[in-house]
Amino acid sequence: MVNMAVQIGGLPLANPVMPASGTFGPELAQVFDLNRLGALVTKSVTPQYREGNPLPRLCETEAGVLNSIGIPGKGLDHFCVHAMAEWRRFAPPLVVSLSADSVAAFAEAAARLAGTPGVAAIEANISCPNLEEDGRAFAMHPHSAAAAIAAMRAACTLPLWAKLSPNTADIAAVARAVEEAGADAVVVANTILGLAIDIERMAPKLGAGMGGFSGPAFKPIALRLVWQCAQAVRIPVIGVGGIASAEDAVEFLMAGASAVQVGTASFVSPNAMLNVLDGLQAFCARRGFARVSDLTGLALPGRMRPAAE
Amino acid sequence: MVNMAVQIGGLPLANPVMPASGTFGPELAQVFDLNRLGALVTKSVTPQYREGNPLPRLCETEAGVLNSIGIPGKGLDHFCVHAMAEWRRFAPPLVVSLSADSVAAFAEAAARLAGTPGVAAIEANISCPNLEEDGRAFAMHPHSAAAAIAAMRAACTLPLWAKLSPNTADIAAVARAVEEAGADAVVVANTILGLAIDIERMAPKLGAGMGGFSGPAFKPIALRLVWQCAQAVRIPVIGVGGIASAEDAVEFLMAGASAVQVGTASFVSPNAMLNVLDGLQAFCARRGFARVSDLTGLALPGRMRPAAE
Amino acid sequence: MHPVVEATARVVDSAPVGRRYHRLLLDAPELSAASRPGQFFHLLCRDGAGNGPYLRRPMSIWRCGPGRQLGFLLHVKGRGTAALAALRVGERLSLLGPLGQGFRLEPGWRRILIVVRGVGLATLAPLTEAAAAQGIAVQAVLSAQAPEDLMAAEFAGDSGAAITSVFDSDGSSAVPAVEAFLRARFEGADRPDAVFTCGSNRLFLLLQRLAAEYGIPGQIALEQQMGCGLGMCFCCVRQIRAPDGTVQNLRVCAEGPVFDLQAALAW
Amino acid sequence: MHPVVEATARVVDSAPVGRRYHRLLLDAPELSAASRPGQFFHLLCRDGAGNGPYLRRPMSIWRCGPGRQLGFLLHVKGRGTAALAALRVGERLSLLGPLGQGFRLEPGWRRILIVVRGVGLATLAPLTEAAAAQGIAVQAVLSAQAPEDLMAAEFAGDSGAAITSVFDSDGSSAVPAVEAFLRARFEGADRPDAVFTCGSNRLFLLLQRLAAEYGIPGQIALEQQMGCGLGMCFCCVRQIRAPDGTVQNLRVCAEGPVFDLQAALAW
Ligand SMILES: Cc1cc2nc3c(=O)[nH]c(=O)nc-3n(C[C@H](O)[C@H](O)[C@H](O)COP(=O)(O)OP(=O)(O)OC[C@H]3O[C@@H](n4cnc5c(N)ncnc54)[C@H](O)[C@@H]3O)c2cc1C
Ligand SMILES: Cc1cc2nc3c(=O)[nH]c(=O)nc-3n(C[C@H](O)[C@H](O)[C@H](O)COP(=O)(O)OP(=O)(O)OC[C@H]3O[C@@H](n4cnc5c(N)ncnc54)[C@H](O)[C@@H]3O)c2cc1C
Ligand SMILES: Cc1cc2nc3c(=O)[nH]c(=O)nc-3n(C[C@H](O)[C@H](O)[C@H](O)COP(=O)(O)O)c2cc1C
Ligand SMILES: Cc1cc2nc3c(=O)[nH]c(=O)nc-3n(C[C@H](O)[C@H](O)[C@H](O)COP(=O)(O)O)c2cc1C
Ligand code: FES
Ligand code: FES
Repeated sequence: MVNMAVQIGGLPLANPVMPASGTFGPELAQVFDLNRLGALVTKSVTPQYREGNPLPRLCETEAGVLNSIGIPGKGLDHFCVHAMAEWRRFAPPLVVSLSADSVAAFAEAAARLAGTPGVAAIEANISCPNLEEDGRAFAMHPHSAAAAIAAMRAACTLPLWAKLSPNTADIAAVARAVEEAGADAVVVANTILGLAIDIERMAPKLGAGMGGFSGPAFKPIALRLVWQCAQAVRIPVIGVGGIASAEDAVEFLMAGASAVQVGTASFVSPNAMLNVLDGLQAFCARRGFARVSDLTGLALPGRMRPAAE
Repeated sequence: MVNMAVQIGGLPLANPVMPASGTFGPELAQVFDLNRLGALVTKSVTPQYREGNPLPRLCETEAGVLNSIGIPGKGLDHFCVHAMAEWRRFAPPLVVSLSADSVAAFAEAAARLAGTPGVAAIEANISCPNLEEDGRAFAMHPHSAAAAIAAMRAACTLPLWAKLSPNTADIAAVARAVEEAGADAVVVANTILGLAIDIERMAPKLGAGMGGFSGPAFKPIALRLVWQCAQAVRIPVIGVGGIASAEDAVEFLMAGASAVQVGTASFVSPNAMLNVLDGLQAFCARRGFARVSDLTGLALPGRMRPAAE
Repeated sequence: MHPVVEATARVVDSAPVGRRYHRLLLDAPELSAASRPGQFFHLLCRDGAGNGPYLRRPMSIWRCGPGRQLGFLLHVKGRGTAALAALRVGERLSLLGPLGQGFRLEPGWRRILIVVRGVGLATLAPLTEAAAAQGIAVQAVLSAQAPEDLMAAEFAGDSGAAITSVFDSDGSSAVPAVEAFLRARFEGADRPDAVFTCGSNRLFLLLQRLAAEYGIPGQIALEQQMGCGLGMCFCCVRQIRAPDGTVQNLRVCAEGPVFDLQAALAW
Repeated sequence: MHPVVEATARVVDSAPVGRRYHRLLLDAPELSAASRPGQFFHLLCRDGAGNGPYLRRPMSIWRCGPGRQLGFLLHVKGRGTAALAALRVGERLSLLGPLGQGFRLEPGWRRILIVVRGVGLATLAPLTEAAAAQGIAVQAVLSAQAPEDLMAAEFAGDSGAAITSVFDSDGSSAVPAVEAFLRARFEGADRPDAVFTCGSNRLFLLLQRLAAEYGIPGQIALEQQMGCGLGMCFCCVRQIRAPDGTVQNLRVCAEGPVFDLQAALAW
């Protein structure tokens, strides 16, 4: 029997497979038993109501998609009262993805979530625009990323995961900055900016113009980002980007991730997470690994990364 | 009849289709008549002999490849004497891709190329490591990119194209910097850093570890970079990244490019450039565009970009 | 056990219908039995050569029921539907469903009226049979470009629905003509207990206006581009009027595709 | 007009050979006539379901010549070769070639000796026929795990080559045994004018050593992972000794795949 448990910054998970924010909801319980997952991750919650972006909000590319959904939602109050009631029906730890447009708003919302029973951890989606820095994403620069994380760290004691963005020159520097600011883990990575044009209409395919690129086509980039971060920080790295199979997940673990998230692949195959989980276990069994956590970092230069905690 | 001619910073091309550096050589004349191309672009030439990187140097991904060839070559002297003799057999303007590891080396090599008959333009591959900045690529930051271009500009009067890198936080800023430094065009973009892991060997698939990611999977990112640069500068943008069909090329032109380069697609279909060229002409004819240059920028916000020159 | 299933099924019939449509029948007895009129499946569109787009495509259930093959009727529009139409008998298709909220037939209704155009008839076809099974009489207005495009048999199956055909080619499908026809029905002895529509913005607006005027409840099936098909991605929203008059974005895949006729907005 | 062609060809035969190999024959008369032993084609590996890896795969010409079908003999190793082996008669395959430098047969040679193991025999098979056509006698040592793996017919075709088989199963393929056999040939009346090899590092090193000792010229066909197959990407290099003793990286696709036996380095 393979031991599938992992620890992410003090939070024990039954296994390392979880959904990526914004590509998952309780609706998936119509397809399989969500209690099989290592954790549940909500779509990003914002302090206030948001309408979302103009349509089309999604378009497909070669082996991937572009999205510009715009984080529609009813706001934090509604989330803490109504959505949480639904989420509490499930057993795995609930990770609430949080997005805000200022450092203070991040801190205030983190405090509120910390006071809400059933929240196991916060995933700070710092890839969103920072109104105090001209709309540049927090995660674009080490200082703004660290500011957001430090404020949340001061406001709550929940495990705090920082979700990083590929749209930066030096993701290792950002990872180090959020580690120092008190993040318990980094989630690597959010979507990378992309574009598709409808040549008949002569306009971008997405209503909002550019969008976030994800899916299998994005995998080599996300894997590289994980590899860079795993060599830069000591906190666990959670790998996300293009994972559609157990083999993909093994690549991320060997590149230094301690757990993985599956996003876009669930749109094509809603059972993708289960297949990843079963396949991971089979891989470990075949290759004689007693614990899935033994895979973490195996392909790093000098196998520098110890198994997560 | 569609007028296929374009102007790139004063250099007239019979059509906007050319190869991407490092994916092309006179060997392709075994497959089709290279005189049909708008320009020829050499693999990057370096001042000195280079051995190249350890093998494997190439691996495939979902709809793309990773490469870490390492710019092997016999150096500039050999290039100017022997390789040029072969290149002069062809009619299209010859663009020499130049790579160097210091500002001074770039300038010196540019002067040497300017004195070599048959060189129509220099494409400065500033995505390579800058030894004076700790190995960070010149194109990663506006100041180092501008320094290299300014030095080349001072050293020669040849048309000078700056090839930008996706591995930067703000490509528009880099594009503006090289425009100010005297570049006649920007080539957008070089490969983006990626990684693939062989899970059986538990090591990166490429001998060098990380590599440059290219091919159809990379297209949405390259197209977004072109779109951002076209809105940032007035010099022409040459689009490159994942172009495999005429429709892809039309997307790049509508995103603001004045010409396109085809790289990885030629490995799968050596006739890819001809197919792009014929298909571009057919698209213009079907949609009633008299000149291919009329497509440039059609999908930009407010159709802000005039047709190239 | 789980109400939505990701499965593969064998194609048992794949053939063109009329000038523009294509029929696909699948051997999927359990999914067919579990399906309700108005629901849809999310289909992975790979042709026999493995070519097709990355995302699934939503397709209304056209034929379903215990002991029946599961059927779809599609209009070839782009890459996805072209790949579906290229499937051959014996090949396999991955499908996810049944999904969404279907049509509601209330006990006590004796008569319904359906107005459809284009491929909307695929969506409403199974309702005719469900109504017939509950003893509800169905009257339908089928609008098409020309008689060759009608597909009345594809619509009504064995339901015995009374069909009135209107065409662009002879002007009978013009809004005033259809309006006159509908008013006569709504004012007559055979006034329907509910109306249903799908497939045409023009006919939807007409039906919405008249149904409001005559106080007849109605339902409409809407379409929207989809990602997950399950309610997770929020890319398939449409503006829907709430009872309090405010407008909100609802997901066609989860709250729909069937909405209250008066709540829907024109598109 | 252009020596290298990107074309598609119909599969006319696709069948397993022995325990591990697969045979593909294509209807490509012009390409077949233009091909020379030792050259290769770069194949797009898509199975009938359109699945396969992004890049092409290099494959030696196993059968070629005017009026003959173009043939490949492949060992299923990974995704690419699996897709090729899944092709059925009537399906089409995209191929690029003929590529690379083939074997050289010098006028005046009367006898050559070939040492092969594994799928290397596909590469050397057409040389037996080319030699026979020039009146050059061929002697060959075929090394295999066991008699079932031999494929002597696949190797020699109608060439009349004299074959000596050696096996791991009975120890006859051990290096000392093969060395004794070769020394006997090199010292005897039937001393070959040239030697050729492909497919085994161990046999290559043996042949290189003995050929140098006896002063017999030789050629070897090398393999290396490829991108473009045309000489443009420099991913397929191997270290090759230059006449002045220095070692340089040459492209297997362009300067090779056939190299001078003494210039090649072990891998
Ligand atoms: C609930 C529902 C039921 C449907 N039932 C049927 C049916 O029974 N028969 C039928 O022929 N068609 C039906 N459609 C429409 C069908 O889904 C589209 O025609 C199809 O997705 C087009 O895909 P394509 O790749 O061929 O076209 P493309 O135009 O290449 O598609 C591009 C993108 O736009 C989306 N798209 C394009 N048109 C539509 C549309 N009308 N609705 C939703 N998304 C669209 C595609 O899904 C894809 O994401 C239904 C749509 C919905 C939402
Ligand atoms: C000039 C030449 C001629 C060849 N002739 C034959 C032949 O006649 N019959 C035959 O069975 N095989 C031959 N090979 C080897 C054949 O190309 C590989 O077995 C094949 O590419 C493996 O692809 P795959 O996807 O099945 O395996 P994978 O292992 O999945 O391939 C992964 C990558 O490694 C490369 N690769 C793996 N093994 C080799 C290899 N031995 N040589 C080159 N690249 C490799 C693949 O091309 C691919 O890029 C030849 C190779 C070369 C270079
Ligand atoms: C439709 C869609 C919506 C997303 N919404 C969010 C979000 O709300 N918050 C967030 O942090 N990431 C969001 N993401 C990014 C994913 O969580 C994930 O980081 C990214 O898609 C890469 O993983 P994948 O390739 O497995 O999808 C979204 C992605 C998609 C495709
Ligand atoms: C094998 C390979 C070698 C390359 N070598 C160079 C090079 O020497 N100089 C350079 O500027 N770009 C080089 N590139 C990058 C290409 O020119 C191009 O910018 C990139 O591949 C994106 O285009 P594509 O997706 O069409 O290949 C190379 C790319 C590949 C795949
Ligand atoms: S398609 Fe994803 S929410 Fe409707
Ligand atoms: S395969 Fe590209 S140079 Fe040999």
